[in-house]
Amino acid sequence: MSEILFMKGNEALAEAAIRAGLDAYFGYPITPQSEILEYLAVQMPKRGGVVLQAESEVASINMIYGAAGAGARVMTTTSSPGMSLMQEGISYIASAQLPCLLANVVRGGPGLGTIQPSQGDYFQATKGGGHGDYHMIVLAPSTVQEMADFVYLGFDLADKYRTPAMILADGALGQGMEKVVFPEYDPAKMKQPKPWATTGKANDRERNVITSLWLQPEKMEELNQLLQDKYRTISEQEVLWEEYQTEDAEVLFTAFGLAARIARKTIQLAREQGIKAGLFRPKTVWPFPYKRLNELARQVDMILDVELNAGQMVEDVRLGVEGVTPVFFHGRMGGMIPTPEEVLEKMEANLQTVRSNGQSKEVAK
Amino acid sequence: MSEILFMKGNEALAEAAIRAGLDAYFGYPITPQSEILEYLAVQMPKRGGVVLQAESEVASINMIYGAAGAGARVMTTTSSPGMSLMQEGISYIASAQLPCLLANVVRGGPGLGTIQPSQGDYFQATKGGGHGDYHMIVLAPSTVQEMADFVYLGFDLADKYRTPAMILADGALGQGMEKVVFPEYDPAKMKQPKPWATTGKANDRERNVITSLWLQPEKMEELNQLLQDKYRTISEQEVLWEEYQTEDAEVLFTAFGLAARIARKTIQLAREQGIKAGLFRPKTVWPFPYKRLNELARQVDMILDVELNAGQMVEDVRLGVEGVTPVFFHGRMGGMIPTPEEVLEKMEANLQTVRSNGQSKEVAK
Amino acid sequence: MPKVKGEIKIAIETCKGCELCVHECPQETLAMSEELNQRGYHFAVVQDESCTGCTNCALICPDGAITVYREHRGKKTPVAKISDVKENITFTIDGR
Amino acid sequence: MPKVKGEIKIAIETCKGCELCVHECPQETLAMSEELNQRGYHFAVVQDESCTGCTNCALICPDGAITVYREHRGKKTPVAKISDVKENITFTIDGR
Amino acid sequence: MTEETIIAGFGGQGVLSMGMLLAYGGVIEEQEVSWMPSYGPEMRGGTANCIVINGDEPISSPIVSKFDSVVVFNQPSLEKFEPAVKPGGLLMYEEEVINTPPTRTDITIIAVPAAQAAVELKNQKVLNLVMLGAFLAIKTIIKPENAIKALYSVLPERHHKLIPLNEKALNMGIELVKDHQPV
Amino acid sequence: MTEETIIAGFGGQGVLSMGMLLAYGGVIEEQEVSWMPSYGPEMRGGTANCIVINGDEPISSPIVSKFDSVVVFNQPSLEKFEPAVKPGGLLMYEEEVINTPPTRTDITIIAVPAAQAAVELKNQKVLNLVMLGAFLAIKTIIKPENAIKALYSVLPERHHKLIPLNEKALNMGIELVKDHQPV
Amino acid sequence: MTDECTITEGMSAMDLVYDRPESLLDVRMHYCPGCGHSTVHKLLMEVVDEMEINSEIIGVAPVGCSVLAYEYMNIDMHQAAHGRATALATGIKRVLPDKYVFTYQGDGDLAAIGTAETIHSANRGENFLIIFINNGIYGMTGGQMAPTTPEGGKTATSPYGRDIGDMGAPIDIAAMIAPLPGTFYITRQTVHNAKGVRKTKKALTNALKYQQLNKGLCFVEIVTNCPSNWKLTPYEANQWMVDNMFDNYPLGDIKVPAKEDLS
Amino acid sequence: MTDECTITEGMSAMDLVYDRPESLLDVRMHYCPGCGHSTVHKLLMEVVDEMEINSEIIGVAPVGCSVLAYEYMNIDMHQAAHGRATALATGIKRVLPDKYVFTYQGDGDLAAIGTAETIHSANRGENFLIIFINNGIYGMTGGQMAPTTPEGGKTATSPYGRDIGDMGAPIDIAAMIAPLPGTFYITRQTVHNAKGVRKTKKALTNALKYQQLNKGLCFVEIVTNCPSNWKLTPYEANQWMVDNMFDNYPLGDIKVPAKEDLS
Ligand SMILES: Cc1ncc(C[n+]2csc(CCOP(=O)(O)OP(=O)(O)O)c2C)c(N)n1
Ligand SMILES: Cc1ncc(C[n+]2csc(CCOP(=O)(O)OP(=O)(O)O)c2C)c(N)n1
Ligand code: SF4
Ligand code: SF4
Ligand code: SF4
Ligand code: SF4
Ligand code: SF4
Ligand code: SF4
Ligand SMILES: [Mg+2]
Ligand SMILES: [Mg+2]
Repeated sequence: MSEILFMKGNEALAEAAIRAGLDAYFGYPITPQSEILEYLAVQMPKRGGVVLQAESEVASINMIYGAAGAGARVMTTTSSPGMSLMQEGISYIASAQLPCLLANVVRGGPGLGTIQPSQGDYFQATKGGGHGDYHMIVLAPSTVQEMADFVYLGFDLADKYRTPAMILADGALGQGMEKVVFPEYDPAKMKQPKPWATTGKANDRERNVITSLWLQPEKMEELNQLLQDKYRTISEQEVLWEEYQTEDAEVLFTAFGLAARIARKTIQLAREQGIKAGLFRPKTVWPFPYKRLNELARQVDMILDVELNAGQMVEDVRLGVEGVTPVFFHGRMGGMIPTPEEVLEKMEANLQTVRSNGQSKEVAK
Repeated sequence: MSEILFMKGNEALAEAAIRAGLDAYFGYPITPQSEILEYLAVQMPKRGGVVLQAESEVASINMIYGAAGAGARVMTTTSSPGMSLMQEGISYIASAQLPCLLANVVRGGPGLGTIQPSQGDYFQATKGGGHGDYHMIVLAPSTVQEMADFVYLGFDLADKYRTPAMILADGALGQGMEKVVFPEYDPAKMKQPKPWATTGKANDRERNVITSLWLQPEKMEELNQLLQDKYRTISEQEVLWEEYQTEDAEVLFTAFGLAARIARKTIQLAREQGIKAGLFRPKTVWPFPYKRLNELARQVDMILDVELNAGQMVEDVRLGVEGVTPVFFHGRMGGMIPTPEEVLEKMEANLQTVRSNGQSKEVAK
Repeated sequence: MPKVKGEIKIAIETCKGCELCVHECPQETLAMSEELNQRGYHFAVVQDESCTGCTNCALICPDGAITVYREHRGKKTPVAKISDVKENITFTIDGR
Repeated sequence: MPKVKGEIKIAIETCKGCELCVHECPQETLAMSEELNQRGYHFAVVQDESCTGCTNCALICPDGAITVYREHRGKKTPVAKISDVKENITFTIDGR
Repeated sequence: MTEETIIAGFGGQGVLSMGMLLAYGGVIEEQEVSWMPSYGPEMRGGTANCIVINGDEPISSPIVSKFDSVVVFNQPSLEKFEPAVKPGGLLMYEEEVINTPPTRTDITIIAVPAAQAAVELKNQKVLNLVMLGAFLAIKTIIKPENAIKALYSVLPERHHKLIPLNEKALNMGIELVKDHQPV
Repeated sequence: MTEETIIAGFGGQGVLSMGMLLAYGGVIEEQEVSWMPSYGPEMRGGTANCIVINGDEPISSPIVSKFDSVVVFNQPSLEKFEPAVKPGGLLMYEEEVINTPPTRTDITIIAVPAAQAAVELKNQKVLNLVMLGAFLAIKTIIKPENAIKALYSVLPERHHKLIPLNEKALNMGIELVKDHQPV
Repeated sequence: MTDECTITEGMSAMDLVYDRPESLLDVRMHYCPGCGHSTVHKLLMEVVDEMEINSEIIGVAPVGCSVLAYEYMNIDMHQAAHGRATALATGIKRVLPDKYVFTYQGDGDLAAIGTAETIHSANRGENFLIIFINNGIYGMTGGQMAPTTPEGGKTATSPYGRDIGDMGAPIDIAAMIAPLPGTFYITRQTVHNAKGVRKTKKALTNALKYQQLNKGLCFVEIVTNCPSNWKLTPYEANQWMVDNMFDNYPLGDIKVPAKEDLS
Repeated sequence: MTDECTITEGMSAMDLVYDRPESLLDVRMHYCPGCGHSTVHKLLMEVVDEMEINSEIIGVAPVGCSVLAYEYMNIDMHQAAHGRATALATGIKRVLPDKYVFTYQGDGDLAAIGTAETIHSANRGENFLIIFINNGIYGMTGGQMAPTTPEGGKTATSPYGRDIGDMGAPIDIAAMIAPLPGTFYITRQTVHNAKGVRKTKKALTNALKYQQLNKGLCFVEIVTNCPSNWKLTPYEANQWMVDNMFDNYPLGDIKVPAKEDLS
């Protein structure tokens, strides 16, 4: 088994990227994720890779666009305002179907906001902050270990589907330290054949063109159909989630990332008080695990969705639940973090309402 | 009554802005909306206003940010890729609570896409393409007349709530010509008092500071609460929609903008065939008219949502419908436009399914 | 120096009728057609045999519609202008 | 010229202990305290009466912690450096 | 009444402005109208078309796929839009540029030698007005004089001197189809 | 066992590294651990704190609001975090910088004259190690020697020569609280 | 080519002295008649053929009229976002340092929205070639003012003529980046006559050869026309260009490598 | 101020010759000890007080250490997005042409992410003042390389020293915009000693006076320090700056208006 290390999430992410065969990183500093660029600035020259501080996030994402097109395994990372600047580029990359890995270590917004952790960019990441119908595979780690694991996974999925993948983390996961173990990464996966890459038109093939432009709408629609088919496949095959104490749950928490850690603690507190609570944590927030959530929703008396925002994933939760059980929301914003105690209180109040309305599944049976 | 003019939607929008007392326009050319800048470049110097072609969309939106802060009535317009570049700036403007009017004359995406009309930026406009929890008031015109009317409305709402408002149009509405009448605009509304504006610290007041930065998360959360309260008020008071032949409708179309025009035609065709169809058209896509939709949903046997995208507003439709009636979707992408005939066909097929499943409201009663 | 004999071919469906070749030909060899090609353009035509094969028309033609031939005269050729082109072809960086 | 007498006040809670004033004082009037202020900084202190009121320390102090006074001597003052500051204050564009 | 017309050809042949006159004439006659262009990628020499709808009720969809009338100025447009004429509808085309004429039998087909007329008028630019004249002679959607009135609104002042020539072209168009019945 | 500790003070007082040693020592002892910093806006001179959780099961939330132990290095932190000590928990503070001592009676309160000790060691930078020693003497979350081991991992090679001094500071801290019972 | 195209009769003993380059694909380019974009495409492909590097070169197409450059050049190409061609090229060249890389950009693309990317690529001394097509206007979007539009120039967005006080002066990017140590070769050419075409071809050849030296950015600006948006015939447009553009953008080499740098 | 602050005894017949400017709010600035940002804030407020324009001036704060400038200056201020201060200033000045407008920007803000905005504001000759704080590093984010970092400079993102070949040379924005007709007054100063402080104050005064003339952009660059991220004491930092920054950024006027332009 590999060594147990103790690292910041940002560093774990960077180290995992190197171990996954990162060819090139382009990025621009921004708190709370500058450690990624800094770590790579130290390591990549030693370990044989390109690292370049771009003049802006707009430049970074377009360097990624170029390098990904040239067949390299590439990554950029940033935090909220920087990610907003990348939206045009991301739309291009998705449209041109290039694999790459992005990370957004989210901070409190909107605007310049604060540098404290937040989950305020869920919509941007999952619904498409850029223009047009596209999606990224969005992985939401909730431990430092996952900050590393999801790098491997993200690269693999990006290559498999020729699509950008994103790690949607937050400042606490980026700057907090936990134990982390780096599994071996299969070197074969590092250099997937990329026959479409613009590496110079070898004499034995037609020229490769990477473009996101199709002036005839018929062609553009064809591309869109292709993208939608791909997204459908991903939605069917790559959905990931975690359940915690759901077997007998009467109350379900839904939460991703850091919020899910808080929900876990809340569940422990709740169970100490005899309330059977459980957790449903999407690991892929796009594709969202609607189906399994719908099954669970039929089992529980209520759902309390917990986020570090004003209520974003809760829309996906509602879409999954389709009205079969009441869905409540508790969120903190702008870099504030809900405490397990306050979440518990909220849940108890909601449960009171539900039960006094006689909406409990038990009653309904 | 004012004169009847025959104009392109882009020009109608520009003319309406001037009549509404536009102080300054900053923008960058992009098809299919460059006529707005071009029209204003001709008119504004004559009619006493600032018009400036910026070096990019990033610059435009930040010029808007500055000028709005200085208390001017300002507007910028662009199309999809340009709007993606504006996301950071929009998040700042929303956070700093400044009024301004934006327009996105959407084209086929993602990426560079096509210059044909599309509704592929619905998510970006309504869920927040930028980072953090913010919203714009998003108005979706469906005629050239509304391209003008919603400018008045947009400015008024923006001022009333100190928030950016957006007109979400498409290339067809921008470049197509229809009749338009410009109602008188009340000059008093043009110069709302803006005691918060950075116009130079008059000696009788404290300095004005416009910022979106609150380093203490407690403060940032306060700002967010304030924003959320405002959004709640807007959601309660400013929701607008149109209904067409819904009184006796058994089948409901939901559609916005150009798609709603197509749905109208489809309804005429459907009624010719004896199918009682109706249309629910949100005029404000944010705030979305969930409540009224939910009522209508209880009345009809099915809903067919029609969009010029892969299915975006349909998520809001589903959120509104909460599972009480089946919701189907028909969309075309990348600049393609569904024909009334194809929509009708789709609807008939869906209706078949619903009725053969015995899900009709009639049956259910 | 006796006039060199040249000849050109014009791909008339490629021609967009810009007339730049007409202006650029030192021999006034070229003119525009009365007829239209399938795209609706008047195309360039050779009006006499004055062509020296200097390649000017071909160089200026934006759409690469012109091919140029020149009489073979053994060692005595090539004409200066054509050698320019050849020079370009074999151009190398000083000292390498 | 006889030495001008000056005096400064240091806002010790504003001082961040950067020591720049100490280095900038031509009279070596200043030193750093042994004690810490409430923010935990050693602050600048006047160690003798050598101050001429030249304002250097105040100008260099990033945090504006220093106020400078200078003995009133009627017409014979001001000292060059101080007049510099005054010059700045009344500076106008040539010709206006 | 609702009349759905598409006019299609190369960019530069004046198809967009022909449509605009038809629409603007409708405005003058207090009809409801919409005009919807569609551009190709080229600045010059590409294809262009516009859909014009004239009606007495608010126009539902400004974009439709079946037309009461199709007017085409080149072969590719003919091929593309012949199938889009509603049964019983009208297909009108400029005669000279069409190598393979239309074949449908359930519609009215009229070939207009408009290019030749334009040559007679020594101005290729008025080709579209000839076609418009011919079209309005067959489909009385608006009065031809209102198309001319529209010109006054559409053209900038400095071009008004060209209007008489345009009027002439329009009338020549009407003349060219005098053997056909209005539909 | 789960031990939730917060260490708080000014930036530059070494609160973050004290927390890191506590956490890293936990790693050495094969505990589950998390270390979560929180920064103020200032590069220097602002406030800083970190939450360290040591446990024998995976850490649920790395951010909590009630603590088994609170260690503070300045007055503002004392004021902020005194209420956050769980009943029966520990509040430890550096003695010299605190003007208004804590008042709760339901918790163990220990004042450590660590600054003075650091003066004795002629190095203000080891203040945090003195506090850590004192803390580990009272809360046996990790063995003090593992905190020293952690130093070897955390410090870059070139600073290893400083470790003996740090060890001395740690031991002085242990010594300073020898009259108190471990809790 | 499949067109029937012989106008004069075939002759014997004739040498082929000019033909369309092979790497220029045999399709109709969408450019307007007389547009300089086409000429430069052709030239560039001539150079690629002559240097025999068509399997070793990667081009970056911009957003602008030349957005479809990849439809015409038989080499690997990547279409960029508006203004970001040099960022793409940086990404490509950094991961494929042994390949030739060029961007092909208009003045709106390179000198307006792409200013930061242009300057920083130049400053970092990226080892690729920028081909800068300066036609003083936004061609593709229908003739709006570019940063390089001459003073007084009437465009769709400067309908009363470009007013220097309000809209700024025509900007000379080549001059701006010339002092940067990262730039290696900077030249300004034109393709409005045969002589210009010859010199431009030489410049492009130079620039690509220099790329092997890895000594920094090469920048070939080509002052050209936009007959359609200038609303002139191609020939008139070229005249207008001579009269109005060359003053602002004087032709010739701006920065050439010293002899000792050529190794 | 409420601090107890008298160190020497009070004396009679003393003139007040230096005091904190009134427009500098009486709060503790968050800057690190010895940071030049504070000095420039103080100076700027002195100028504003002396010109009596604190009710007529609008400042734009950047993203960088000086992001909170509005907490210290008792004037109307607008906080910008990273790099976009001059775009904001353009918006403000265009709608309030009679007010004084300035931006206050760091080198990351102005010379990296904001390059396009900087250059185009200069090129358009916007009538405002840019105060450019060049400390050769990204202060706020913890010491990453800036475009102005000297060769060999070790930063968090150039841990082996800035390599010109790979990362580009330190960029001189003042020199780059000086040739643009839109710029009116460009000067480079420092505040690391009393003389520099005096000259900088004069430069700021000049620049604001010039703004009344409406003749284009004024640009005052101040080469300064970042003791925290350079990991030096303030005094050492200033020494390092003299030794390492001034070669790259020579002090003095770069562009001054001709006499006849001053009316
Ligand atoms: C982000 C973005 N903004 C604007 C546009 C619209 N646009 C397309 S090309 C172009 C300018 C083209 O001008 P130039 O670069 O000079 O190229 P030319 O067409 O003249 O060759 C613009 C503004 C776009 N596609 N994307
Ligand atoms: C879009 C965006 N990218 C990055 C950042 C992070 N960031 C904040 S300040 C800064 C650089 C500050 O450096 P500089 O402008 O030199 O100012 P200094 O702190 O040195 O005064 C960066 C990169 C941000 N806030 N927004
Ligand atoms: S080759 Fe020279 S002479 Fe011959 S037609 Fe062309 S330009 Fe004229
Ligand atoms: S230059 Fe070429 S395209 Fe132009 S007219 Fe001559 S042959 Fe035709
Ligand atoms: S005023 Fe001059 S002499 Fe007096 S302490 Fe300050 S620097 Fe020294
Ligand atoms: S310069 Fe100011 S802050 Fe620095 S030590 Fe002197 S008084 Fe204190
Ligand atoms: S619009 Fe101008 S630049 Fe574009 S192809 Fe036509 S002539 Fe060339
Ligand atoms: S980090 Fe540097 S620039 Fe920022 S306040 Fe501290 S010393 Fe000044
Ligand atoms: Mg151009
Ligand atoms: Mg800096």
